[in-house]
Parts: sequence; structure tokens; C-alpha cells
Amino acid sequence: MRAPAASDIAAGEAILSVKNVSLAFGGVKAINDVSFDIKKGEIRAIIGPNGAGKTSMLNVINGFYHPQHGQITFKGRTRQAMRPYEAARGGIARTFQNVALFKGMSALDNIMAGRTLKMRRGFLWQMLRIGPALTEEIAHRRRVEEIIDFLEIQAIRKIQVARLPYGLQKRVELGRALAMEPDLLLLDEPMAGMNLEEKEDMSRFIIDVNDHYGTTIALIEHDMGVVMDLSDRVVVLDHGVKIADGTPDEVKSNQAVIDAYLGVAH
Amino acid sequence: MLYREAGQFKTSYAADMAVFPIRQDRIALWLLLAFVFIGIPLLANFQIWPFGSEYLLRAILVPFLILSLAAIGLNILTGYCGQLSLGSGAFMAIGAYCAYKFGTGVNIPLFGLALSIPPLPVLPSILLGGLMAAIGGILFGIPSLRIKGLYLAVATLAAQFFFDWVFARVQWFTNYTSSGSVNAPQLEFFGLFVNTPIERYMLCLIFVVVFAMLAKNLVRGNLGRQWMAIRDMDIAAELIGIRPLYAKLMAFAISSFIIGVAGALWAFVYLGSWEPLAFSIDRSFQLLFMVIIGGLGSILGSFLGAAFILVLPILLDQVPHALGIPVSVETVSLLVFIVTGALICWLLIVEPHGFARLWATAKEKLRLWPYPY
Amino acid sequence: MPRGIVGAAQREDAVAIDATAAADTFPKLLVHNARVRADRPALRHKDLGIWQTWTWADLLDEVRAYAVGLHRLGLKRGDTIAIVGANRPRIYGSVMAAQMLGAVPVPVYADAVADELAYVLAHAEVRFAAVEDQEQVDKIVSVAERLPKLETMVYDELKGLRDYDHAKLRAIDDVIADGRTALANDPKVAEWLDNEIAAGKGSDISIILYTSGTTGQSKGVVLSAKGCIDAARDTVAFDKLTDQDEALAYLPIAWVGDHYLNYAQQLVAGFCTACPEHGETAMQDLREIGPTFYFAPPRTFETMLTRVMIRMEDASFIKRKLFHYFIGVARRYGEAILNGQPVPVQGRLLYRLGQFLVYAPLKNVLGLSRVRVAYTAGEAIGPDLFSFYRSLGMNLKQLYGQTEAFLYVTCQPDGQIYSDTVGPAAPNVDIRIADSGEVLFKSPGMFVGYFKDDAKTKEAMTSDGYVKTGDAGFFDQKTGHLKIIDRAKDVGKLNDGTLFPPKYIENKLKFFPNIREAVAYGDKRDFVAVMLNIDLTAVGSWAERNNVVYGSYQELAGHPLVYDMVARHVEETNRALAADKMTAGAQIRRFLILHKELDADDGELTRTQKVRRGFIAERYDPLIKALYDGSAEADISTEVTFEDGRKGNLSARVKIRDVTTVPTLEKAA
Amino acid sequence: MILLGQILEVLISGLLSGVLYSLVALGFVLIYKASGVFNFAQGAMVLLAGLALVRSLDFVAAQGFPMWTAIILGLTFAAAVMTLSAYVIERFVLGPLVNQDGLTLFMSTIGVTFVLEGLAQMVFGAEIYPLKLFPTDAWFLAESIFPGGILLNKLDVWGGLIAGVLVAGLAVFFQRTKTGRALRAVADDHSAAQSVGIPISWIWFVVWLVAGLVALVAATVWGTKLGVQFSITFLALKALPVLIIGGFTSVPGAIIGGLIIGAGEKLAEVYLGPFMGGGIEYWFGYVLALVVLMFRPQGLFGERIIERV
Repeated sequence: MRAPAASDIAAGEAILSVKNVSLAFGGVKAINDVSFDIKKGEIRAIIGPNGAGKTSMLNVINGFYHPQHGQITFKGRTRQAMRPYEAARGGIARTFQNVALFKGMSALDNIMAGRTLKMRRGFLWQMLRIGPALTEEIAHRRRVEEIIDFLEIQAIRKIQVARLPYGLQKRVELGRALAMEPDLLLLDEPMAGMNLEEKEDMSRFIIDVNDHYGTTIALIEHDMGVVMDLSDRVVVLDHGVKIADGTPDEVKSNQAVIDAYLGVAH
Repeated sequence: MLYREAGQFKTSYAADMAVFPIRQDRIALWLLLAFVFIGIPLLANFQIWPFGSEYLLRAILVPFLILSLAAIGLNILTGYCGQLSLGSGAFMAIGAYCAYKFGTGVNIPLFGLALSIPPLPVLPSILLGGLMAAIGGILFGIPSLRIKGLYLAVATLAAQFFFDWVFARVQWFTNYTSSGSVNAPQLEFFGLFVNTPIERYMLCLIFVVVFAMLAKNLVRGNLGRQWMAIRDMDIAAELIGIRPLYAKLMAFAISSFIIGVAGALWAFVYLGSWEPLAFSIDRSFQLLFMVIIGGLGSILGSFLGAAFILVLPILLDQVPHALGIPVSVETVSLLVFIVTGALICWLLIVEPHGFARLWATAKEKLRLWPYPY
Repeated sequence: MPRGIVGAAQREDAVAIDATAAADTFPKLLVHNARVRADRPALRHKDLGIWQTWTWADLLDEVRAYAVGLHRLGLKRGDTIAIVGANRPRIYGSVMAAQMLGAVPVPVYADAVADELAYVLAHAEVRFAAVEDQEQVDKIVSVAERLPKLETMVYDELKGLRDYDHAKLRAIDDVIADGRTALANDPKVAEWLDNEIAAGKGSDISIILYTSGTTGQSKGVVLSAKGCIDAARDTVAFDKLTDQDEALAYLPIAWVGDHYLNYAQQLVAGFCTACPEHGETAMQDLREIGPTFYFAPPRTFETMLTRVMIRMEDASFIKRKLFHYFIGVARRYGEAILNGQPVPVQGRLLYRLGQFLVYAPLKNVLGLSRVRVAYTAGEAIGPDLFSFYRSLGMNLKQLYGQTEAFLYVTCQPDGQIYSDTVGPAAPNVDIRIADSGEVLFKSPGMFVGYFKDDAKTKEAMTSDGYVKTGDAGFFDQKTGHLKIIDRAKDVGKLNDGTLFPPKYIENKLKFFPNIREAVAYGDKRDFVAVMLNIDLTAVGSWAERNNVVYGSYQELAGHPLVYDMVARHVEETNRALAADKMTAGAQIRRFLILHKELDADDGELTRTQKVRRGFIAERYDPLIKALYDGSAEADISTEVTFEDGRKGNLSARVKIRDVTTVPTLEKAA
Repeated sequence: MILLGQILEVLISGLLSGVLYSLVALGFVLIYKASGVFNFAQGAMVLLAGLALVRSLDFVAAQGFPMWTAIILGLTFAAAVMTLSAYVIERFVLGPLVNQDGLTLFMSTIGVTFVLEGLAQMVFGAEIYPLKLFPTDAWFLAESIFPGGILLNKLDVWGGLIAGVLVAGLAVFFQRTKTGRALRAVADDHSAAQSVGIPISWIWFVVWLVAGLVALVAATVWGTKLGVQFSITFLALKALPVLIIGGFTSVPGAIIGGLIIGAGEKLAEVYLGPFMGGGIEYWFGYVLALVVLMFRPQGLFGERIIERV
């Protein structure tokens, strides 16, 4: 069992809170008046049947979708929407349901790209690649190597990611997100399409990330076993509406959740 | 087969991130540099085959170097940043005409006040020409923030047609010469005059080597990764904190700068005197073919592509000649069309990443020899 | 770091006397190396993407701080400390730091299961353990109740351990930092440490290596410092190893081979040991480092060769032809060229061409380009395999040894390499063959005894102080080199008293590609007879070429032409056996080819593919009877397990062949 | 009144020449809609069709056949040439490139452009060949309202009529024929179309064939206007802004885009040109297109691009 008790976390400070958010595409309501928060240091799961609005929720949080109503408070700043790179700048990192790596680049360069916000030298320095520019490049390479070490992907660091198997691509993508040193890490189905062993590895990495770097994590996952093992608290969406919110145990015994899931074969 | 990499291990990141991490490659590079910087001038000086006449230097090597430079510029935009451009000819033209203006003195009447800059030396003129091209690049790159892919390609054509017109119709740029054709100023660099083909060759070589090096540094640095990120997956790029505005406009600016400098060199060093037609849409396509055939996203590819596109017509002209088959000039030009087009299709089918990838594959084979993979 | 170097310089005088070439403990050698080759690399580790390098001065500095830190945690002279982990600088550093304090390191196989680990740690009575990572910590924690003496664990890798109870857990980094602070704050600490180093004696226990227990519990082989160093000195001189050499540490640290090569010889010669980045990257790392000194068991060489052959199968037709042609050239001329024997000019030219096209590139991709000396040991190596590597121009040699000898008993000198002998006695080693055929030796590096087991120690020694190897062997008459034939307890006697070494005979047969398995009988019998399995792939392709039609293994195995071919192999084996008087009497008289392949599913092989001679004897009793009663064929019916798990009966009539033996030498003897 | 008449005259002639642009643009749209290929070779196809037509027509006429026979034979021959080129392009270029991204396909059509241009001129000659299929004389309209009337070129009117017929024909083809419906299915979803059992290569061939025939129609009009010559390929470049404004996927968009560009260009040239040194119709269409793009990145009638994560 994970070390900090869920009750401690519930009492903790919220890093992000979503208030009365609604999002619609044309006439279709993807999210309808949803509110919840994510506390500092926790692993928060967002679950729900297909089409529940989970991915849309992540897209709202990191600024890719702009909700029509509601507010998002992140690290004390409240706004209705922001640009994705502002979210990144603010400390939100993200992985995608279908791996969104830079296919033409090596695993190493993909993760290096995640450092882009931390790099300061202008293009003239980069062009000369001497002195401070080289020092900076090396310093960040080192940080990236620590992540590579952490995720145990040493053997593939210089391989173009398009040539990697799916499971490793997911790991590289996690690496790229970690390279941003985020305060909040959004994982969209980190274990989709993985076999059991890969899932176990990924679970371990997620726990280690939370543990080692103290990163707050919000994740979407279909595998209920994984969700129950990993997360401190779970919020359940169904058809864009929040139907439950609480510890894994509370959620598991919630009648609305059971009903929502009964409709979908899992 | 030729590589002996066992024992070449890296103890520092600087060594690990080197452009040529393998010793054998470094040796080959130094040999090549020695040949192009010392060997060729010597051979040319003593008129040793194939440098018996000036033809090779003047008509092949100089244009090859300049177009390679332009191809590097275009490759940054199209190959690295993924923004297809059909307007490179225009940016070459901006470079050429602005360098010409700076070289002959700029006089802008502004509400009665005349802004006037005295004629500048050649080097600053060329660089300022590049700078003007960069500004043009930024202006015509702004649509790239809203539009993508093929729509953008069409938008860059707007630059091509607009500047074609500008330099043909706005006589201010041509210093009101009656013919519309202009002559390059005397090429003088820090008191040295560049006249002979050898000197022109050396001048271009220095430009190309310096710019290639700077470009290589750029594309393997943070900005280069930003470009490639945008090229490969722009949404994800934005979500890791890359500002598309900055990255794309930088790509347009730097690409156009290099192309502009190449344009100025093309006009000053290769042509000497020129008309707007020298930078028509045909030039844009020629450059685009160079980067496609050479390899998108590869500095080396820019050279390979430029060499190929330049050498192909010569080959098509010479080979039937050598075989005793009479071919008219017109037929050769049509043959060039057909062969170039067919080659592009063939390469896109067989190796969409161009000669650079073929080269890399061959190198990989040599490194792994006798293993097949 | 500068602080440490200055400190080291000041301390130089104090230990200078001991830090000569006459250093008799490893810490003194370390000090010596840090003095004479301070800036030469001592350790490399591919970590965070590049080869992080420690010079000897860095290493000494770090080990000193580490030792002080360990001492402050309570480790003291005479304590034992378990070392569990992969080949990493901190793991080797733990060994050095412990020895610096006079404590005794006990390396344990990193892949040992918790139970084995518990046995060794409990038996060695360790108070401390230096481990690599969470995995090892978890293992030890899981058996903690069996280790009441264990006080503190230090670990290299923090990952996953953050939330653990750190009452008994320390990061090696912290230990070193603590030691460094102590050294900086109090000059007396450095002085004390110098005294500790100086206090080490050659007769001290340097290390306890637990032998992997194939039979019963593992035994702790106690080795003295002077013994280890003397043995290493002899072999360093023998192979002319210098501080310019590089080795890759990839063998388990608890194995004597690793401790010998990547610790003892490294410290004596002052060469650089490189640690791979990760288990998965070992092959790549081998390629990057390109060691000059390489040691691997035959299994590794075999895997490597198989991988080469499989990869080459995927090569284009021309490349494949080219490859096989030049490998053929190498087989013809390569070894002769390496051994400096006369070779025709066109052979030399072809070989030179092959060198350019195949051998050198192949060694390059394998990471063996720079190998100056390579050893193989542990078990018999097939002559084809052995000569394959040698024919490429790689100086691969065999050695014979064991943990009790601190590895070397014999080793092959350059220029006297034979695949069927293990070489003459190593320098300063004295070998004697007991009447029973058992090889006995006395060597500088020989062990002090088994830890806490005098009875076993006595058992392993002769009264005049020789160590019993447990292996039977003899000296080859022609070369004077030792030949190991079998485990002594497996060697039997024919009824006429002739020595019968079954594994030796079986191995000889199995070196023929057509023969997959062999089971030899002869103990307490009149003559030697064998049952064979043919190799379906090899013989199958032979059959195809020779238009031999067959429908099944059974059919092919019974084919007269196959029998003829195998008979030729057996006769050749007989000639090889006859070449030596020790084995001349054990020539094969009769053989049969089994109608089915020996199978682990039927209990005929162990899971590691070793034949279970006794079980087979029972199962095929009618055949064995027939082998010895002179009949030309015999019927047999056995129960077999099919691949899908069904069982069935397989009956066959198996033919038996007589083979001619070579009488000449027997007469001569 | 004179001014208004002038404006009307400029506007109408602009609109009509815009229709001619639309003829070329239609070919682009057809191929893009059905195969996602941005066919840069459309201009070259017009050249090829024109050359095939004019050369065969001249040849037949020279043999003494009556004009109408020559026209029919010439059109048949040109159609056959377009069929062959559609087959070759599908079989050897786009077939192997199926499933590649749009940019690669686009670049491959640039290659096709070069091959077609080279081959067409090598086989049929590289001169200027006059074509007289339609009347080209002037026509004065509404003389009663405006002094001097509104001058129109009959050819432009013909062009407008033909374009109208063509669009109607295409509409029927897409709505009523099985192949036409299949084409629309492919445009929506490649794999879906395959699963219904329509071979994608057949579809692509038909699309290229239709585009080729559209090119032939465009060639008859443009050839009559300019003579069949190499510069006819620049029509492709003229058609690009039309596409941008209309959207890559919309047939009505191609028509309306053409009208806008045609009218805008003419008006700009006549009323803005003199202040800017003239010749601005050379680039005006592009700048117009650019402005449209800044507000509607998918063109006026293009399908909205929705980005997904």
C-alpha cells in the first residue's frame, strides 16, 4: 500500500481545482458542470466509461480546449482558459492516449525537447554552440540522462522513436513529460495497449515518479485494477457529468459508479 | 567494413554529442576539407585535370556551393520545421537586390526627409541583404501560424509572385537602369579583390562552410529540436511549452536569411549582372527539388541534392554526346525535365528521405559490416 | 576532490614503504597505484550516457572516504560485509573500502534467490551489507529474521527506497560524504586510516568467495591477501598485462573469475576496468569499450558465434557467400598464421583480404577488435568453436582453475595453444596427478580453507598440503600440457582396470556437428560402448545433399548410410583417444544410434540439457544388454511424451555397430 | 454612366475569365476530394491534353478530312492520351505511394508535372500551336444602356457556358452514377470504401481520368484563347489562389473562388494597377487568397479543420 494515507491528502492543499467547467462542441456537451480538485502530491485518477469526457477534461486542464463556462485554478491563479504553452510554462505536463512523440527524432532528442522551457540561451549562442550554450546543452543532457536512467531506457536512447515498440514509446513519452519537471503530470491512459508486464513496469514508474520527484499526477485509466492500486483519489465521470469522487474504496462501492459501468462491458 | 569503432568510447557529453562522433568520419571530414580548401585551389592553379579550364570552377563548383547554401536555408524551413515553401526564389531575390542597394547606396525619400545610407562594403551588403530577406521571411511566415501544409505552400507562392513583380516593376531597386538588369559592385573583402574563378570559389566555400556549421549547430540545439517537434507533432510541441509563433518565425527568419545571403552571392559572385528572371519560381522549384532529392531534414542532404540537380543536366548533355548520339539542346532540356521529375517520383517511392538517408543507410551498413543489420 | 588529493599527497610518506611493488594487501596496492599512476583511469562506468571515469587518485580518494564512513557506521577489522550487486564502481568500491578497514568482503551472486542469499549471509555472519538497489534490499529484508547479526545495509541506488525505513539503511553516497566530512574535519582520521591500511598483513583474509552450490550448500572459500596478490602477479606477468589494458566487468562479482580479473589483476597491473551501463546494453558496451583483455566462459563464445551465424543468415546472398568463403579461408590458414607456422603465400594473401573484408569488421562489431589476450574457462570448449575465434586472429586461450586456487591452475602460453588441453601449470603452480587420476595442485593463490568448515577443508586437501581439484586428468605426452577428462568421481574403471572417463568421451563425440548427444558406458564393464543421438538439422541437411530419403528422426537414425557416417566419427574419436595412453584403453567398441531424441520431458536430460546417465541406463536396459552381449540389433519400447503432452509408446528395432579400435599405441604402451 | 459601364465591363470580363480559372481549379478539387492528393500536375495535364488535341487535330485536318471529323478524332485521341496518363500516374506513382502523407503526395505530383511537361513537348513539339474551336471575336452588349456597350469576348462566354455544363455534368456524375458515389465514399473514408469492395486503385484511376478530361475541356478553351503552348502550365499556378479561396474540397468553392479571383484581379489591375506600376494581377490573386486564409484557414467553402488530441 502506498505510504501517505488518503485522508492526509484530502486535507492537503489543492494544486489544481476545476470549478463548474462546461465544454461543448457545437451542440454536443462533452463536459457538463464538473468540479473537482487535485491535491499536491497525490495520484488522482479520472475514470469513466467511453465518451465520459475524460480526455476532454485533460484537454481543458492543459489549455488545449477552452471551456465555455467555469474556472480552473492552478497554483493559486484562476482563469477560464489558457494557451497550451502557458500551461506548460505553469508546470503542467502531459502524455497522450495515442503516443504523440516526435517521430523523426531519437528518444534522447524527444526527451531533450521536453527541456525546452528550461533552456535560456538564445539562438545566436546555440548557433555558435560554445561557452555558455554548450554548458547549458550539457547540463540539460545530464538531467535528461537521469530520466533515461530512471525509466531504464538506456538501451534505446539513440534510436529513432518511430522504430520503437509501443510500450517503449509510452515510456519515452513519460520521459519527455518528466523532463519538463512539472508540478502536475497528466497521463492519458498510460497503460493503454500494454501487456501485463509492461503495465506493471509502467505502474512502478508512475509510483516512483510520484515518490521520487514528488510530482502530482492525474491519470486516466481503463484498467480498474491499476486505478485502484495506484491512485489516492478517484473522480468518476459519465457522459460529461461527475458522478462520484473519493478514495478508491469509496468509489468502488458507489452505486452510481456501478450502474455506469454495468452498461459498459469491462 | 571500414569502421573500427570498438574502443571509441565517450567520456564526456561534448564528445558524445559531437557531429562526427566516429574517428574514421572525422578523419574523412578533415581530408575532405583539406582537399576543398587546399587541393582544389592548387589543382586549379596549376591547371591539372579536371581543372584544366575554368569551366569546372566557374560553371559548376561556384553555383553548386551557392545553391547548396540556399538549399541549407530551405531545408531549415521545410526539412526541419516542416513548413513547405515555394517562395525561396523570392527570398534569394530580396537578398540579391537589397545587397545591391546597400552596396550602391540607399536613398529613401520620406516626407521630404531623405534617409540615405552611403554605399557599404560588399560583406555588410551581403549580410544586410540576408537580413532583409529574413524580414521578408518573417512577414510571409506570419500566415504559417494560422495555416498549415499545402495551404501554406500556396501562401509562400504569394511571396514569390509579389517579389517577382516588385523587382521587375519598382525601379528603385534597380537604380532606374533602363534595361532592368543590374551589375554587381566590385567584390572587395577587407582590401582583397575577388575576381578569378579560384577566388570566387574560395569566397563561396568559406561562406558555405561557415553557414553549414552554424546551421548544423542550430538544428541540433534547442531551437532545432523545437523545429523538428513542430514538424513531427505540432500539438504535442505546444503542450511541452514550445511557442509556435517563436519557433516558426525563427525558422522563416533564419531560413530566409541564409537563402537571402545565397541570393546575394548568386547575383554578386556567380552572375555578376542579373535580371529578376534569375530568381523566378523555377529557382524556387529547383531549390525544393534539391532538398527533397537530397533529403529533408539533413544538412548533408542539401549538398547532395544541390550536386545532383546541378550535375544531372550536364550528364544528360554529355553522356549522349560521349556515346555519339546527337541530341539537340532542346531535347536535353526536356530530358532534364523528364528525368528530374521521374527521379523525384522514384525517390519519393523508394526513399522518401532522399540521398541523405541512402548515405546514412550505406554508412550504417559499413559500420555493421558484415552484419546485415 | 582536490581536498582528497592533497590529503593523499601528505599521507604518501606514511604508507610509501608499503606502497611499493611489494604491497601485500589490496588497499596498499590501491595506494600504490594512486601514487604511480594517479591520472590513469582505474574504473569506468557507463552511467548517464557516457563513460564516467575514475582515475586511480579519484578512486583512492573515494574509497578512503567510504572506508571512514563505513567505520563510523561500525564496520571494523575482522567483520564480514556482504556485497550484492552488478558490476558497478560502488560495488567494487565497497570491496576496497571494506578491505581498507581490514573487514572481509563476501560477494554474493546478484541473481541469487532470497533463500541462497540468506544462507550465505547467515553463514558468513555478516554485520553489514553493501547492495546495489531496491531489489537486493527487498530480498535481504525478506529474510531478515534469519540474519540477526545484520546491522546495516548501504545501497547504491536510491530509486524506490525513499519510503523505506532508513533506521538500518544508508545511501553509499551519504556514507562517503560522511567519511569525507570526517576526514576534512579531523586530520587524525586520515592518520588513523593510514595506520589501518598499514596494519593490513598479507596473511589477512582478503575475501570469502562462496562457490555456487551445485551439490549441497555452498562453501565459503577463504583467500588470503598475499595469496591473491601473488597469484595475480604471476599471471599479470605471464600475459604481460599493463596499465594500458582495458577490461570489461560483466561477469558476476561473486565468481572467482571476476574477482580475479576485474579486481586482483586490475589492482596489480593497474589497468582499467569498465562497468557496463545496464544488463541489456552489455553487448553494446563491449563494443564501445573494446577491451584488450577478455574473459568469457565457452557458453558466451558459443552464443556469440550463434548470433553471428543467425545474423549472417539474413544477409544478402553475395555477402553470405563472401562471409562463408572467407571464414573457410580463416579455418584453413588463420590458426597457422596466429601460431606463426608456415603458410603458403596465396593463403596469406587470401587471409589478408579476408582480414579486411570479414575478420576485422566482424571483430569490430563484436567489440573484440582490440583484444590482446582472451581466456575461456569453466568447461570444455569445442575445438571448432575454439578455432573459429583463433582463426579470426584473436588470441583466445584456455585456462583451468577453480575458486580454491584463486582461479589459475594451468593456462596456455602464447604459441602453445591446443583445443584439447588446458596448458601447463601456471607460473609457480605445482601439479601432481594422484593415482586415482585426480589432479592435485599447490599454488601461491591457493585458499586458506573453507569458512567455518574445517572438516571440508581437510577433505579437500592432501596430507602434504596439495589441494584436490576433484577433476581427473593427465599430462599429454606430446605437449606436456594438462588434459582434464572428467569429474574425478565420475571416472570409472573398465574391468581390466583401464581408466574410463565418460564425459571426456562424450564431449569428444559431441564436438562432431552430426552428433547431438552421447551416453558412454564402461564402468565395471569389459569395454566402452556408446548410445548416440544424431543432430537432426546437421544430418538432415547432409541427407538432403546425399539424396537420402527419410520421414522421421527414427528413420534417419536407422539409415545404414547414417550409421556409416557416424561410425567414421566414432573411429576418429577412437584415434584421438588412442593418441594418449591414459585414454587409449577406453576406446569405443560398439555403438548404437537411439531411435528417439533424448528429451528433458521424458526425464532423460536435465533441464539444463545434461544427460542423466543412470536414468537412461535403466530406461534403455535392453539396449545396453545388447551392446554388451554382442547382438547385432535389439528391440526396445519406451514411453514417450509428445509435444502436446500426450504420452505414447514408441517401439523400434535398433541396430548396433562394432567399431574398429586403434591397437598401435596400446601395444606401444 | 461611362464609369459604371466600364466597371461592369471589367467586372463581367473578370468574372468570365474567373470561370476559366475555375475550369483548371475543378481538376484540382476533384482529385483532392477523392484521394487527398494535391495535384500540382493539373496545369501540365492541361498542356498535355491541349498538345494532344491540337497536334492530332492538325494532323487529321492536314490529311484532308473535314473539320468536324478532325475535331472528333482529335478529342478522342486527346481523351485516350489522358486515359493513358491517368493509368500510368495511378499505377506507377500514386499507387505505390498510397498511405503516405499529403506533403509527400503533393511533391510526387510536382515530379509528375515535370515528366508530363517534358514528355508532352518531346512527343508533340514545343512550339505555340493555335487552336480555333470557339469564336474569339468581340461582342458588344447593352449598347442601349451604356455608350459603346459592354465589350465581351465570345470565347469567355463560351468558357462560362462550358464550365456550367461541366459542373452540372460532374454533379450528375457524383450524385447519380455508382462510380461517382464510390468516389464520394472514398473521399470520406478510405478504409470504409475498401470494405465495401471498391478497389481503391480503380477509384484513383477514375479520379485522375476525370481530372484529365476536365483538363482537356480547359485546354480547348485556354488553347483557343492563348494558343497551346508551354506557358499554359502556369494556369496551375493561377488556379491555386482560386483553390485557397474556395477551399480544396469544394466544387462550388472552385467556381466561386474563380469568380472572386477573376473579378478581383481585373478590377485591381484596372483601378489599382496604374498607381502601382501596373502588372499587379500577377500577384493580386495570391494576396487576396492570403487575406482570406488569415480569416478562414480552410478557405471559404473548405471543411473545417478540427484538431484532436
